[in-house]
Amino acid sequence: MFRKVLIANRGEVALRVARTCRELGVASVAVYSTADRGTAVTRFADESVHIGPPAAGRSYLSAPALLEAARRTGADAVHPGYGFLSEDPDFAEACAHEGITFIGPDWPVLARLGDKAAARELMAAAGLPVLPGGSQPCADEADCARTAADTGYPVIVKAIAGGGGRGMAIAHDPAEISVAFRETRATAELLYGDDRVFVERYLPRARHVEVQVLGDRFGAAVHLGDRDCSVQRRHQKLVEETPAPGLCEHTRAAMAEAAVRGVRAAGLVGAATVEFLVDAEQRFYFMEVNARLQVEHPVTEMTTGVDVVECQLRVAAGEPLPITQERVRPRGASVECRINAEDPEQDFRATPGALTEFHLPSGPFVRVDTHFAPGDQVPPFYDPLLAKVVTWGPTRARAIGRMVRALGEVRVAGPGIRHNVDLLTAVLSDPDFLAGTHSTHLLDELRDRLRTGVGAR
Amino acid sequence: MFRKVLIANRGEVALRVARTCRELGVASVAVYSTADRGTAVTRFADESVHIGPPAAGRSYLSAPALLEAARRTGADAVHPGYGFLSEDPDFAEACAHEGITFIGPDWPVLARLGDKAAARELMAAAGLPVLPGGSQPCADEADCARTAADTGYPVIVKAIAGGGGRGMAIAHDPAEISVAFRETRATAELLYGDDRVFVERYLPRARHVEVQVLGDRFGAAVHLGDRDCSVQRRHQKLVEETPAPGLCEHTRAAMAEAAVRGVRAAGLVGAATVEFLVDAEQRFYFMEVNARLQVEHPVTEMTTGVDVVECQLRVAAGEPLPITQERVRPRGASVECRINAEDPEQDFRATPGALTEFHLPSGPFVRVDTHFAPGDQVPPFYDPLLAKVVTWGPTRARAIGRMVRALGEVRVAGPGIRHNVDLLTAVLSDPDFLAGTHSTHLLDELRDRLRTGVGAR
Amino acid sequence: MRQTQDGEALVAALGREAERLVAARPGGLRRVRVRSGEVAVELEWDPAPAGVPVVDQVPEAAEPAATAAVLAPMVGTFYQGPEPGAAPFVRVGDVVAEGAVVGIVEAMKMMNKVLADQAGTVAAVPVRDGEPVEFGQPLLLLERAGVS
Amino acid sequence: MRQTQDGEALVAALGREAERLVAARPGGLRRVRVRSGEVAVELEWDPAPAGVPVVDQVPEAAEPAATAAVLAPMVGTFYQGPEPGAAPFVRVGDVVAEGAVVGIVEAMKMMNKVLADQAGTVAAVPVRDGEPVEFGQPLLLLERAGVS
Repeated sequence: MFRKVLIANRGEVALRVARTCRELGVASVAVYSTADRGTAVTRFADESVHIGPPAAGRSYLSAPALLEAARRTGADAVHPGYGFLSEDPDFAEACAHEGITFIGPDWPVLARLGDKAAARELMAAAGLPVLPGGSQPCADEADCARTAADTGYPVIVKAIAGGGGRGMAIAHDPAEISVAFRETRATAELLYGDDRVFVERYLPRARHVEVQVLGDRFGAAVHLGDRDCSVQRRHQKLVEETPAPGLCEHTRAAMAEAAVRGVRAAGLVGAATVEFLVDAEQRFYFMEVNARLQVEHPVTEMTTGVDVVECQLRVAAGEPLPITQERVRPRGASVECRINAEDPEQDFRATPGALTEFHLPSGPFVRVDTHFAPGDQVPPFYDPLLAKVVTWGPTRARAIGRMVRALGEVRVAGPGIRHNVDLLTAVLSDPDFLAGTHSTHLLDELRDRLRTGVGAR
Repeated sequence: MFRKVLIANRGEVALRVARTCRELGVASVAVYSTADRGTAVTRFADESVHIGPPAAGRSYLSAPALLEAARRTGADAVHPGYGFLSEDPDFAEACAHEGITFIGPDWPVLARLGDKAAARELMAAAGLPVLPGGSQPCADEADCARTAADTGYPVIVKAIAGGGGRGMAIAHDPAEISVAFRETRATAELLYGDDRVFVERYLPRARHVEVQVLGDRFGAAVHLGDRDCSVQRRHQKLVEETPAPGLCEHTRAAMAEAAVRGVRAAGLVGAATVEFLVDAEQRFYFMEVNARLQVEHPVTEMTTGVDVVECQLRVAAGEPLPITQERVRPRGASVECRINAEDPEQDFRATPGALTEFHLPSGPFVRVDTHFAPGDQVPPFYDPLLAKVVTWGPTRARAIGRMVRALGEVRVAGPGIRHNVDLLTAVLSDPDFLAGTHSTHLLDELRDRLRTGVGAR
Repeated sequence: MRQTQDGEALVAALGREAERLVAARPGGLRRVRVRSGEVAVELEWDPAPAGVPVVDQVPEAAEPAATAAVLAPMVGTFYQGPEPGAAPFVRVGDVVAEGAVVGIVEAMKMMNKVLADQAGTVAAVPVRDGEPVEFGQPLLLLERAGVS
Repeated sequence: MRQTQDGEALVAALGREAERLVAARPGGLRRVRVRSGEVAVELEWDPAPAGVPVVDQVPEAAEPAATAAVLAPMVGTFYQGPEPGAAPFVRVGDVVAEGAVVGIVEAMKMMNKVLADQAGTVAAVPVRDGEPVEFGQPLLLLERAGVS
């Protein structure tokens, strides 16, 4: 096991990783930008280093700053958390060159999985079902239109380098393909400096289901069950749960098996999530691999009892996976709600500011992950996640009931601060959600309803 | 299920019960003394009633006040929590006369189990091993000395009406029996208005192990595994865990089976704990039945996923137990630490006052039960429990490691406030505790060491 | 580490305390000094510009209260008279002596007398006959004799 | 070492606390003093007519607003000269012009020049040659030219 891990991240996930480090007897180093001075992880970790100004480009996204911080503190490994550099093959490679273990897949694996077209090809070759579409980047607009016609409308144009719901556009018919192509290419160039795009069939009312997998250096790979993340705002997840509701057991098993096969084929060491789209006929299609810890990993930890971060540390340190597939026995159901400092009535605009009141739920079968305390500032520079509230129950209904109870205990206030608790509560009482028949459109529909209804805050 | 439950208690357990009520769609009524005005449960519950002055005798121990509160709010059931009137057969009977369901065993069962000699006799008749001793109250001092001699020294003299570690004295040899008899009888008269005592063999370095059981009106009874509560201060538990360490599986199974047999014999409906003493040779002896929710029930909830309070409500409402023995599959290990506002250096003197700082742990596999928030007052009238911190792990070592991490996150401060977090942390790193070979003397030994060692807080 | 955390916690606590004190006494803050052993932070503000009133909350001289409430001694049902439906013990305007029976609180079929804990004139009876009351709920307002 | 770290952390906590208190109460701040044992920094705001505070860091007992720090532009290793072991760019007492190179911070084998962001006389070089520095750490103290 490592002596000292530098956590190349901030916020709740940095604290999450530091906690498991402490539990395993591994020293931890927090890094912070000027805007994050004095945050919870900097107080919790054994050491902390001021790595740059608030702008992420010069702090949490600066490989030189992070590696210098690792070097000066003598860290022998770096945990990248999620977001920022967590899936950056260049950073992973730079770590390797510095003799520091990057806690995640090897950089060539990251590079391959980060190229959406290459990943699609790899998975198709491994026998995973993929959506109809072009497995090569579109050469130009005409090529894109041709591929779209061959694929059959509606289609989605995606950036090769995209991810996290950014760099994609839908074309419902040939009249829309030109705009979709140009917009996606422009966005891709702007966001990733890589303007390549490809085309895939678009499933309008599909469910977003993902499988949590773990792999080690000895070729072992296991899955920890699936998660449904269909409740999204602007392609960003808001409510996640496990197991995914409404899946027949045959589909569930086949999807999990496919995910394990996929990460084996990729030679992936560490934790990853294989994302699928599932249509109304329970057909599933590979979408992408997130080769890192996910925000929503706690629901899987609640049902399986497996500490995903611990597994990441162990396999990165060259240990075999501490569990076998037979010993993974998920129990019950778990739901996570992301509480954000944002205004659902103003297109989810982030609302930074001081948290004069900040009270989170606790008690039976409730887990909370947050790095905030009353009096803290929500900085304007990063994503506005305040806390993740996670509940467990022997059944989905019981887990949801507990979440409703838990959300009722939340008290968040401050000058300018808004939050999404009422919207989350509305999701949890929506008939479609309760029936498990909702799609990724649920939130838009609900928000419209809330807006026209009685004042939601 | 009930429409509305009045919670005849205060503090964290009142909130604990209210939370499950909310989750099950049952309205809850909080009661409060003048000292508890504005506490968490009064804000959380659907209604609250001011029942009396701070003195428990005129509030939480006042059956008339509680029943009037139930009547005026239209509650159809009363949950007594733990302590106060939770095992009072008179209160349970009064509830029955008022047509209000007492969420606990029927009053004749409470009466029988509350008489330690009668309970001993009942359990012996059901085939449970009991310690050598007199199954009848001692007629006088001479009778007590005779029984002690027949039983064999050392012996313990216990009040028939005692419980919770009060009303007992040890005699190591015949020279001590007279004082032990007189002291216990005086205490028993003072505390319980019942001066009857009986004699039992005393096991000097025994472990305190208890089995959580549940029974319904249809004769079904299940156990949820055992708990070890050997870490005690002045006979009050401080650290509890499940499963009990160091038990061979044969003993564990036999003890669980005995506990189920015992509650069946008693006709117990609801939740109860059967307490045993276990000696170094893994022989176990029935000690007493706690016919109510226990403070330490969360560790059992963590390993089994069973909501004990939900089971209490269901069986009290006449439903069958929602689980069968085969479906109870405990997973991993769980530890609970009681964080008290008390001064371990001054014989655990309670330290009431304002909590200017109050930060509790959170994150993976951590549960916290508390009714305090920063700025709250710890009243001087009741027990000084600030919070229960509970952790889970796939192994005992991992659960303990998580607890050490979690306790490291606790920040409690206020004028005059002291706490036991350093002592708890010392327990968790004690070699005997880690080996699971500690006895009920651990804390005294540790406290002496801490006191003479380097500054403990 | 623990030491530092304690120190930091202490400082944070001091800061909060200062904030609380400031909040409790609005206007005209000039100087704040936070000190912990050998470390200290001191803040000083400009004198408030003219036009912004400096409001200091001076506790008003404790004026003897003219009225006092007789409180419910327990949870129960309040009766103004000796039994349900009977004429009330007292009405508004009546003068009562200390220790006089002014009502009944029934709890668990027990009739508990409510006594005036001081002499006075009945100013109001805010609880109606047969209404449930909580502990400490005002049952009667008395204008104290001898206080104008 | 531990002691120093603790002291630094404590002072940092004090600073944060001061910041927080200031942020919570806008306008007209005059003076901030951060002290740890015998070391102290005092900040004083000129009575600015426009309400924009002028911030100067001064050592205690010095005239106001005389020195400024050159801060590390990144995490790395500080060198006083153009390469490890070379003669330093500047020494205490030297007068430097705005934009002059006063040191190097090496990060990932890249040598990054540190420039004086104003003219002045070098009053102190608190970081030794080859010492690791964090972002924002003071590398050089300059006594500002023209301020006596």
